[in-house]
Amino acid sequence: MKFGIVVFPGSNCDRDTFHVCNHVLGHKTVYLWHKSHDLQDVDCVILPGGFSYGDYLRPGAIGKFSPLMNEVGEYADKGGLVLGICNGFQVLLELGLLPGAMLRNKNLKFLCQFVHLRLEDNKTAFTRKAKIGQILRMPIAHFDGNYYADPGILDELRKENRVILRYCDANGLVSEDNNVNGSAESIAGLINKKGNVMGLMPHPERCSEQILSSEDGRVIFESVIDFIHA
Amino acid sequence: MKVRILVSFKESVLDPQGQTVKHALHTLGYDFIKNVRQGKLFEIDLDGISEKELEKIIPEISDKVLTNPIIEKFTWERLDG
Amino acid sequence: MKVRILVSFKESVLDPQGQTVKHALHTLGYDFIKNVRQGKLFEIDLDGISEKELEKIIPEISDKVLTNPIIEKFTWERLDG
Amino acid sequence: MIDKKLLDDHNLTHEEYDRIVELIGREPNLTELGIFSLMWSEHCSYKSSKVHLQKLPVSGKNVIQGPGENAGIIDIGDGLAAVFKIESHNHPSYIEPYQGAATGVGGILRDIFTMGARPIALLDSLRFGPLDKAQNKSIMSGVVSGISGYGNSMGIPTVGGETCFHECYSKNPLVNVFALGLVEKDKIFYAKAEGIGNPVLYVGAKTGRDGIHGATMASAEFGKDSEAKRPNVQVGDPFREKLLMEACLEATSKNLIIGIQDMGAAGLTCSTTEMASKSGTGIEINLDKVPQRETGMTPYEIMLSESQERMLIITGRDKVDDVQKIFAKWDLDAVIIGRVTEGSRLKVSFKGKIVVDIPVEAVVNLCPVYQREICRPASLSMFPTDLLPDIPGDLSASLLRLLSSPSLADKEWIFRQYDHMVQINTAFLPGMDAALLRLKDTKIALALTLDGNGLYAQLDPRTGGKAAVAEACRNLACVGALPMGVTNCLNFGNPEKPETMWRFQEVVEGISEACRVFDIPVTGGNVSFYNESEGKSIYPTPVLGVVGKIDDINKAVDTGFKREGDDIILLGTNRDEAGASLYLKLMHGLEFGPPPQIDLEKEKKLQKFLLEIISLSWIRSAHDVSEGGLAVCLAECCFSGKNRPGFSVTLEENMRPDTLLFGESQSRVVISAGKKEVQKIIALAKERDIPCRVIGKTGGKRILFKHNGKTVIDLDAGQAFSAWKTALPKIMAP
Ligand SMILES: Nc1ncnc2c1ncn2[C@@H]1O[C@H](COP(=O)(O)OP(=O)(O)O)[C@@H](O)[C@H]1O
Ligand SMILES: [Mg+2]
Repeated sequence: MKFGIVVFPGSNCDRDTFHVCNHVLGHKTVYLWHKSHDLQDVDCVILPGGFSYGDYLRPGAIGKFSPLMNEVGEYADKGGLVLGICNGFQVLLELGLLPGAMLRNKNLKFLCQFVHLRLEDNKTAFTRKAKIGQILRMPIAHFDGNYYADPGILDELRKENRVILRYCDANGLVSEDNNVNGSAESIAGLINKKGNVMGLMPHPERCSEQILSSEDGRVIFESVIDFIHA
Repeated sequence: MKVRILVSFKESVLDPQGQTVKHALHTLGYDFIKNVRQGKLFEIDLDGISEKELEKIIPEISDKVLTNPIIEKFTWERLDG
Repeated sequence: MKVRILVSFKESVLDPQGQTVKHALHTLGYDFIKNVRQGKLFEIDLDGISEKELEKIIPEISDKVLTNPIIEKFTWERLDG
Repeated sequence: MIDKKLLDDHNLTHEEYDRIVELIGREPNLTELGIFSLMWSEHCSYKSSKVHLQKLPVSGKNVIQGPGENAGIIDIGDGLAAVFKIESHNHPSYIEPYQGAATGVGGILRDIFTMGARPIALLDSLRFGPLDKAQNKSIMSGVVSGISGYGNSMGIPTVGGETCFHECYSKNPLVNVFALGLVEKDKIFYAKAEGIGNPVLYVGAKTGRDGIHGATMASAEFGKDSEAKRPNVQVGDPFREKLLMEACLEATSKNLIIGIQDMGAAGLTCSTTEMASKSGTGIEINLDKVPQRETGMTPYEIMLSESQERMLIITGRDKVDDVQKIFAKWDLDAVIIGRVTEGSRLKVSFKGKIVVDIPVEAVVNLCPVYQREICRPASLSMFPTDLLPDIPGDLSASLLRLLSSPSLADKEWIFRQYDHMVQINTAFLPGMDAALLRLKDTKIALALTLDGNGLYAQLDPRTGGKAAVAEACRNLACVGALPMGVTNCLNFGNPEKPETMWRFQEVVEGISEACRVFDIPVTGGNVSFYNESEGKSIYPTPVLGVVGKIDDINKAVDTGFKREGDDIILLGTNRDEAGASLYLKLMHGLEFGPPPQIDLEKEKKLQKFLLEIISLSWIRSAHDVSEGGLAVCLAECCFSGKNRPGFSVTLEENMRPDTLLFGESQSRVVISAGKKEVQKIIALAKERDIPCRVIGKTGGKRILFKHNGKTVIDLDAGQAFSAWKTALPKIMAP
């Protein structure tokens, strides 16, 4: 399969994600320059972490206007797989491809650390190789990951099983104490109605190799690969 | 032309920055401060558009670019004339 | 009592935030925008102090807490009567 | 026109002025005077430190570039080179902690990527006043967010550092930032202006009236409001720097550049003159072409501006288009502002007139060099040890107090604000003796550490200098890495005071001696003088940054105990040395010497032995004994271990238990190993003449120390852990 990684001028996890998709997992991977209009026939578009446009205004606020985002929108409409990681997730929210918005972390500080996540649904293209209730250990690194949505939206997400990842403790317990950044309902990752656009704050590309102390992130990429090959 | 746009969180959204400032002021003894809300300020110079266009454009860019309407609201005013 | 304090960088200080917003607005075709400066907005509710104290206290906290006078400046106004 | 006041405002002496007149053969105009004042400032010319710095060993077989360029470079094998440097941003960080620290990060990163290297790591050495004062807390808060704000957006991980607290830093916090980049050995770029006629390109941010020196100048050229117009602290723009970095690296990787230099402190002045001087050429620029952020800027202001996120590039005439295309892709301007000329003069024109015409050499290399007066201070606070205070009744409580003091407590509050994992090379997260970075597609890993101890250097500067090198190298040895190169940041008070200069000389000689013994070259560094407020100086604070390499990353070991039932082994000797310890300072409010003595030859042997047993995969953990002594060291091994196994240790030395537990004798390392290896380790140690003995075992849930049959410390490991873990967050809670 072929991964495409969008490069905004302020992206800084683009090379990391490339490394994992290409060198670690062995799949063809291309960079997609944000000013271009060509998705190069990829099977999955990844919006990587970073600070798309410096993000002084709001994370993703300016990145959403990049020329390539038109194509990404159409691609998603047609059912193409789009994965937003961290800043990529923030861009997807600003684009309206996923509902809700991000606020500053509740302690008003940037947070870089490993967290535990509970996997809530494995019937998606992004999680089919995982088990429901599986606990993943992955790093987060963000200033604005405090997920917010109107109560109506939260209801809908719950009813439609669209929350994919929640912050929890090592035993899978979801509680306010383990909700590092203050997200509504401890949401760390969610998916759109059609099931082809997912966003998550944790960084799977930072934990896909033994040497980096966790390989729990691989399951996300491997699910995508499995889905495309199925 | 010069306009000022003020952006703040909607009432329903918590404003932890404002809370922190309030807390800091209380520790310094300013305990008569009841509430603080923090927001953003934009001052924009424009040129070569009509008054009517201005009335249309400022809300447009505020809505599209300067705020995220899910969490923020804005007001604006002319600074000149 | 309710006051509004507006904080922004001094004129000669680089304002990277305003610059990136301006740049973004230009790419979206709003090229009649000549300049953007971004700052902070504070809305404060107070209680139990006199008008005279207010006149003293708002500049004081603006100077001490809300800004770093080396790079920032502020203005303030009453929002109620 | 040029009077005493004007010279004072420019920090130039009368003699220096006379020398300028002699060198250029006439009176300088104001702009020229400004240029000289900048380039002849302590910061740029090293006029007070030069004679001493010459003693540092700078060569070695792996050195590709020693001191003198933007950063030092060493060959790390596999066709790769490591480019690294440390820089201080102390003064701006006191005035505006966030922006001061942020622009410090920006500056050091430019030093790295101008050489064609992609930065892969930052480390920060921070010193603040005690955290019981609100102002110190807010300085620390601001500095940490500033580093985080800039480094994180750039996507450069801040993988380690050190943070200490002492009253002497209350009005003079220290912010030293280290950066390291990687480059292919044959793709290194230097600051040079070669090829007569070649264009000079200005790239990056526009120039404003940022940080112009001689700020209090009351000359006719400036209006009344000029004070307010010239802020001395710049605001950083990490996004623009990210664009600049990507564009520069793209241009260097495509070989489109001849020479490149960043414009940080001393801006256009420094970059033009230094590049020309290195190539023996002249340079000509037209200030009307310089992109400007503000209107009405004078030549003086444009030449002296310290606006950030700018670079100067020399390229071939046929390459200008390609360079401009790359910068346009990254939304940056690249403007031709001049050209390389024959001869060796800097010529600057403005509105059709020549406003500067001076010899480049005079500006760059002919600044007077001072052999400043030196005087050993009368009192160095050396007290005989029989004046030691009574031994505290409850040493468990003493250990808890040490563990929860800001200097020794867990620093996660700081490093979790730094993105320390981006670029996915961070094999050891912060919290270990050294940061460990894997190099993708190789088996090699780089180990990095920063170290220094102001109190040692205050009480005995020579020992302080030696100990800083020794400890930094020991930190590397603890993870299994061989030290390859050193950079250093020397933070001192006013060099015009003979006592400061004595300390400076002693520290530098201590560092030199240690580097010679360990056979590691100094590839660069930075001197920060005038860290004084209200007549009070900081303690002399040398900060050493050491870069090491481990050939097989799978061999690396970390600090934490791994299993229950492992033997705990002490390498080195516990000596009766309480002087200069953090224990005396924190528990008894005493600061006196002498600091622990160091035998460099023994230290070298110890480190060599450690590297040997690590490469044989005989040990499971290693941690050096430093501030807080043996007790704190062992507690840290427990805290960073998986499941935090407790331990029990038995000591038999005949000395005061507090000195034994908390004294800071040098050249000691605590390791843990399984049964099978212990005998081998002891046998080899004997052969290598290394003091080595089993002092205890891991396991259980308690932290236990016995001394001559008596239990002297008995703590619940979990309770001790949480005291250490929560101390800083509690203090810093809003
Ligand atoms: N300012 C800082 N930034 C990043 N990491 C830090 C900072 N201060 C301390 N640390 C980390 O905390 C750990 C303990 O630091 P320290 O006690 O100075 O170690 P050592 O005594 O071994 O030199 C180290 O891993 C260090 O990298
Ligand atoms: Mg150490």
